[in-house]
Amino acid sequence: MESLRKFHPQTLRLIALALVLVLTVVFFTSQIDNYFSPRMLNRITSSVAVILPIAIGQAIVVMTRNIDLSVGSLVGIVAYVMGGFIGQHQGINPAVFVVLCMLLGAFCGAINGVLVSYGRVPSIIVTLGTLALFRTYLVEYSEARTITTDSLPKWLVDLPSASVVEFGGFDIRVIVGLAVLAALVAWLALTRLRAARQFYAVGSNPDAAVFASINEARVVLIAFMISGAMAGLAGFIFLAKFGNITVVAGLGFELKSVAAVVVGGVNIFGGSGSIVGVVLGTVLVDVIDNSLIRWAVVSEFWREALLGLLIMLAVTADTLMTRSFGRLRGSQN
Amino acid sequence: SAEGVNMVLLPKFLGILPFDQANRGAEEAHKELGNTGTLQYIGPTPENSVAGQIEMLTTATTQKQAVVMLSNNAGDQIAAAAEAAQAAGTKVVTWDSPIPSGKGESVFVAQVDFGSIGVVMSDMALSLAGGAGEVAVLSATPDAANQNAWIEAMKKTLAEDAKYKDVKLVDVVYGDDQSEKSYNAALALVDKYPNLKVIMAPTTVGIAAAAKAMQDEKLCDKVKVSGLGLPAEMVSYTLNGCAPEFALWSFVDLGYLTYQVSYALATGAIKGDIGDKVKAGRMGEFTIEADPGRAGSKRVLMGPFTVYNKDNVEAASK
Amino acid sequence: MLVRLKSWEGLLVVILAVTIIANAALAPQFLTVQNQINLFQLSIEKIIVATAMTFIIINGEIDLSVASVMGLSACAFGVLVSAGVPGAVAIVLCLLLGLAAGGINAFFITVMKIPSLVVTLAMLIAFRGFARVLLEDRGLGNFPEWFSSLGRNGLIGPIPLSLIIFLMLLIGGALVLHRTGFGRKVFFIGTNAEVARYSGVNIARVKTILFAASGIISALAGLLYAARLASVRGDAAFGFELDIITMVLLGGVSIFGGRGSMLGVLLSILIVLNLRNGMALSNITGHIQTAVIGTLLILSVLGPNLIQMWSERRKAVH
Amino acid sequence: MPAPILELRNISKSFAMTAALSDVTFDVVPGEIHAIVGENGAGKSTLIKIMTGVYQPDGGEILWEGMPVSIRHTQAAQALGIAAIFQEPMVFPDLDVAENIFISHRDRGTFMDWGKLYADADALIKQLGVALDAHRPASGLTLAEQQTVEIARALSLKVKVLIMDEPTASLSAHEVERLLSIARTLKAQGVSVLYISHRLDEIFRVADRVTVLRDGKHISTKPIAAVTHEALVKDMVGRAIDTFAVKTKANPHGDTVLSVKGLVRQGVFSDVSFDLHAGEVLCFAGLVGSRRTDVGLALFGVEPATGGEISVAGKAVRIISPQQAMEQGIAYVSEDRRKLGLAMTLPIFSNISLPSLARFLKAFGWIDRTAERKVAESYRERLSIRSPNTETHVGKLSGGNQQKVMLAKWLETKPRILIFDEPTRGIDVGAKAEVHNIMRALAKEGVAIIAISSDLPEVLALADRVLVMREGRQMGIFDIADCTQESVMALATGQQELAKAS
Ligand SMILES: Nc1ncnc2c1ncn2[C@@H]1O[C@H](COP(=O)(O)OP(=O)(O)OP(=O)(O)O)[C@@H](O)[C@H]1O
Ligand SMILES: Nc1ncnc2c1ncn2[C@@H]1O[C@H](COP(=O)(O)OP(=O)(O)OP(=O)(O)O)[C@@H](O)[C@H]1O
Ligand SMILES: [Mg+2]
Ligand SMILES: [Mg+2]
Repeated sequence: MESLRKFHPQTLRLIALALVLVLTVVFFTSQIDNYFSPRMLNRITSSVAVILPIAIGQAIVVMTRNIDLSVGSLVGIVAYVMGGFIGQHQGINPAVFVVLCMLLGAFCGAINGVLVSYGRVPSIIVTLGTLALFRTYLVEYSEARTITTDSLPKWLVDLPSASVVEFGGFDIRVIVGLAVLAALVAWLALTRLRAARQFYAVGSNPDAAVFASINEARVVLIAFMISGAMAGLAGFIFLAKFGNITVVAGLGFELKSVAAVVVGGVNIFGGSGSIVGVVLGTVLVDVIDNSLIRWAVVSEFWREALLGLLIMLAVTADTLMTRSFGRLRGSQN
Repeated sequence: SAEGVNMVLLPKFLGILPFDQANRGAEEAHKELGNTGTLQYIGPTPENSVAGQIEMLTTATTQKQAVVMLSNNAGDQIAAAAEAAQAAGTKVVTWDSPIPSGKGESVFVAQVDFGSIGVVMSDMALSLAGGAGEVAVLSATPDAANQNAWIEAMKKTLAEDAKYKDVKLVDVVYGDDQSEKSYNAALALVDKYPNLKVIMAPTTVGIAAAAKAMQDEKLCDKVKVSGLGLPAEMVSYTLNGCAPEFALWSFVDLGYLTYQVSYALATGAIKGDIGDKVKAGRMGEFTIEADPGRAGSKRVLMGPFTVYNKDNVEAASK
Repeated sequence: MLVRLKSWEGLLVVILAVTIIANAALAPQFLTVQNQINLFQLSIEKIIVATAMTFIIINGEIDLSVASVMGLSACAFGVLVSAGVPGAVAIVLCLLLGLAAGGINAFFITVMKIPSLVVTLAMLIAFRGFARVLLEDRGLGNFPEWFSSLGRNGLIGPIPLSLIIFLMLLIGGALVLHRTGFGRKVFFIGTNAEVARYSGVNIARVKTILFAASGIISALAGLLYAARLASVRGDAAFGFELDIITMVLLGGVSIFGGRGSMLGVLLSILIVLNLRNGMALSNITGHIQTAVIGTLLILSVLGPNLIQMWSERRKAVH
Repeated sequence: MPAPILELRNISKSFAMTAALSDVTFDVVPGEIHAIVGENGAGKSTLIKIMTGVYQPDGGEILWEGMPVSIRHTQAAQALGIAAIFQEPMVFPDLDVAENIFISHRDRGTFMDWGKLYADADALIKQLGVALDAHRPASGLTLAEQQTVEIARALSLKVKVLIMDEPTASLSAHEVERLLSIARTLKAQGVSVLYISHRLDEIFRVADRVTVLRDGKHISTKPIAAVTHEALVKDMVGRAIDTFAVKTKANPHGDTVLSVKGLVRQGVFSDVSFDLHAGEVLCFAGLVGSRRTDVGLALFGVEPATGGEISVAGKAVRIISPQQAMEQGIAYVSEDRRKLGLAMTLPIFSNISLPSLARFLKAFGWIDRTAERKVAESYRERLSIRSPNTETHVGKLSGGNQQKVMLAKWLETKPRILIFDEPTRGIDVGAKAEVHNIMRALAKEGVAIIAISSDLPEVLALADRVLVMREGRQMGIFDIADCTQESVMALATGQQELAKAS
């Protein structure tokens, strides 16, 4: 147990979370035929790909002691507007298109950010408002048209089945690669980039940030822009994956992303959390969800109840494990 | 006509194509009939659909609107508000989706016979499964009254006609009319039932998401998708064989007919009794009849539907 | 702070007055008694729960599960009554169910020390799931006549039971929050829980009481919802939590706890309801309505902030 | 004298109801230690917040190296070369000590060099003479340790003007020594140091010039050689006062009210044993981090002991929550008023009544607001808390006045045993005497008092007996008659052999 001492409390938390994830997978492997297979891995990874970027952006906002409830509407706007745009500009370079999607997202995120950091309006109020406003813009702008698959370039429609690498039945899809890349960049930035540490500082104690000459407003603004850009990336993946985009695209993603973030151990009151945790949290929620719909024992109508209970169970197990690790660690000095 | 009749078209929610098409049909009829009253197209947001519809029906009653044309999303929860509307002199005509108990409803303008949807879905399943095999249904929400009625009708057809004895309905799942949920649910069906041949989705969101899921996972050869879909959204899947066949009716016509019936009721041209005949402009004459699916309720049957396949889908998607 | 709070409420009074005057001028039906009753009735369950939510947010916590508890209690009532349980017994059982739901929340929050946002987010899913388990794809109605009539008809003159309950909770809540020791503790815990703990306040007890009360009140609201609509479905009260939280926040209650007043929440409720009603009477519905309320929410905080910043800058320049 | 590096001219600043500064003019020259003194609420902290861009002045101008500047935000101050250690230490609880020190530095490259970060932090901490692990998260730090972090942060910046707002308020003699010598070193390097403290002896030891503020007005700026202790106090309060509480003879001690035997908290402190009598003042002395606060927390049930016995008035009791402690008549005045002592956004009267709320309740839990306000008002007068009324929010009071509110809050519980953690932290000379008098008066009424203090002169002035702690262990209990600054320090720093020998 001597080794426990070496770990930071945050790391203990991650170990606990990873254990909970492993237990979940072990349980469902015993329940569902053919569960532990490359195919299932594919299913889960490509399902996670949509929500993961949003969860990462949400995590960064939450770290600064804010919340972004407008992400769902942002995904809708980006998927819809950019879907329409690429319909008109079929020849656009894919990389440029992804960047444009993220820029549109970042622009909308900047609206949130300016209101929060310079207008000094609490983020929950701002983003509750823009949640409605962005969606309204979309409804008015769309005039009830649908973006359809056949208006999109072929590379985009085929993207969800395209792989980066393949080995033994398992392949890493491009959209999964994009989401993982986003996670990797965010993880590196948050652990290696000096400026990024200020997200933690601001969330940990906003008053102290002022006294420590940290430009709190700018840090918060950037957090919201990142969240917007990530929602933009998710909007792109959403567009590629579902092809048919209506004004309801992305509805309800705000609570999903908050759930992934809090299960991933990001402190809802700001200041702490890690991208590894967010990835684990997102995967955990998605594994539970995707396993329940394949579990023959439960009827269709029990699924939601079990999903809620299992999330609660996972969070509780994680909390208890983290606490007892902490106690083991504490009793050694 | 001398006197204007104020009418309200109230869809499940605003912002998607089918309801907009219905509105176009209603506006066409509105102009054609030269109604000097107003035609309002109002509706709630998708996340507030139930409470919103009840609120809007109540407000329309307060406004003393002559008719509210309602595509009901609230089930019987709206019945009380509809009864209050009728009592205050505002007629409630449902279309697309009725009030299950029929309470407070003057008449339901049915797009097609609900029983016949069961037959058409069974037929499509039969042909796509190649005469025998497993079929699963991917529906919207468990609360969607019309979807539930159609699934019931399908189950009934499959059970009663020997023709379908080799077609097995293995599961009914819900995608809540959300793309990602429907997409995942479709893939889960494939994993859960290795011999699955057809996914039948009587919802436009579900069918498109299921087709895309099969296409992305390269399963289109094994599992076919069918159900009720919009040609514009389905055209590529029909052409590439992921969803070779699906059905739908014209929402423009539905809106047009609903307006015609409602106008006739509001102006007193008909009483709304069984046997009353409505002249519906370009669509010809319709008769109010008992609704076979809902005891004690009345309907006007529009019908029929179009089954779309690679021969006609492109033309319809324009 | 007190000055600011007063000015906040002053601002709300102004907004309310403008709303009411505009409504009365633009919509002739606005001032009718029936419309005024409807205005409350249509959102009565939300505003009832808003009184409990005010306590919880001032206490520095949040309860996202309220709408799911409302749905669960409404569905449980439907199932109990259709199983032949007498209505009065069913009501008591449903309230106990709400108490249990609140107790579960409280257990995880106070004993397991998991943040309330996390707990109630998971329970939002779970309680809604149980409602689903109870009703599956059915809708249930046929409640005892007295029950439905309580939900719809006036009890004292035209004033229905639910409105009376709301007023009682509002006044009782205001007195408890602002005049009793319990309310004082709620404020202290919300401002700085550690200070409260070091001052000998039993934080776990206060929180348990709050979440249990929130559970019971939500269950009660669910029953009133069932009575008003005389029918329930698995999606009853779905998504109400965001509307409830919006009303509380617009009332000047700080999401970080420790700040707010029942008067502010009442004003905010009146604003939201009147604004909704006025817009509906002017046929502004759906997303635009939500957007107007969203904008108002932002502007009501942004406006005073900008004025304050501007005057500070001016002071600094001189 | 060289040209001033920083000059303030006719600075005014008022808050909603109070004029915190009116027309203040003074300057700082390179390489001087410039002390600012004044009563609680005189405007010292407000002045430095203006210099660091936290507040914007309502009027007046600031000159930096002779040029008018406007310091719009804290980043602007840092860019000029002004850094401050603020009165209320504010750390980032989720970050560790090293990151806390360097978080806002702009000259450490784009990427984190974690190794260098910890090495640099360790070096700085060592320079301060404090034992503090740079890897520890700041959430577990004592107030003194937080203050250390703040000091390290300010020192690590390349500054031209360093402002210290009561940096020694929670330090013990040992650390104070280090800090003063650092101030002198900085001065030798040409840095100007602005030094605010209520401990006048420190000022006479390090300052070159001293500025007095009173009621937000500039009273005087003089070379230190030109002022005497008495004159300074007279400038501060506007009249001559007797600044030292006359050490009354120890009260006749009554029965043993609290008896502690072998108290342990696993891994924190061990083997603390003492008896406390009615009317007695027992002081806990020790260095920062010697776990005196933890003993207090254990007695108050916040962080319950894991072993040992506590008996109150002869009866063994188990205390695992503050409620239980309060039932036994124990009150604990925390050292950290911002985080643990007061609810800053709530009014004075409700802060005072909170722990004794039960006494203000009528039927149905109804609060007797008249009684509540009357009691608060009586404390406002008795402790001369500077505020327009008791409706004022605590956060708007100056540090010293907040301390008095916290005192009032616990006095109102009418305790049998009163534990004071750093009772006069940040209190001005006049008020300090007042607090000491109050404590002695309480003791006289038969209250048993434990005072945890890092201020040795205070310990010697107050105590009947002194308990010295070091690294979680009780080094001994001494009668005040046997105590000198030197002997206590020797024990606290671990030279006990030496102490015994002498
Ligand atoms: N944010 C604020 N809002 C309102 N009034 C304030 C605020 N900050 C300070 N004041 C008032 O300004 C005056 C000066 O306060 P300041 O904190 O500068 O005093 P100080 O000299 O530092 O006192 P102390 O020695 O107690 O720290 C006090 O009367 C205080 O109540
Ligand atoms: N080395 C340490 N590791 C972890 N926590 C510590 C350490 N030192 C102090 N603390 C925390 O700080 C709080 C009070 O500490 P402590 O009793 O050491 O202070 P003290 O002796 O009163 O000294 P001072 O208050 O002057 O710093 C406790 O809650 C304790 O957990
Ligand atoms: Mg000060
Ligand atoms: Mg201490």
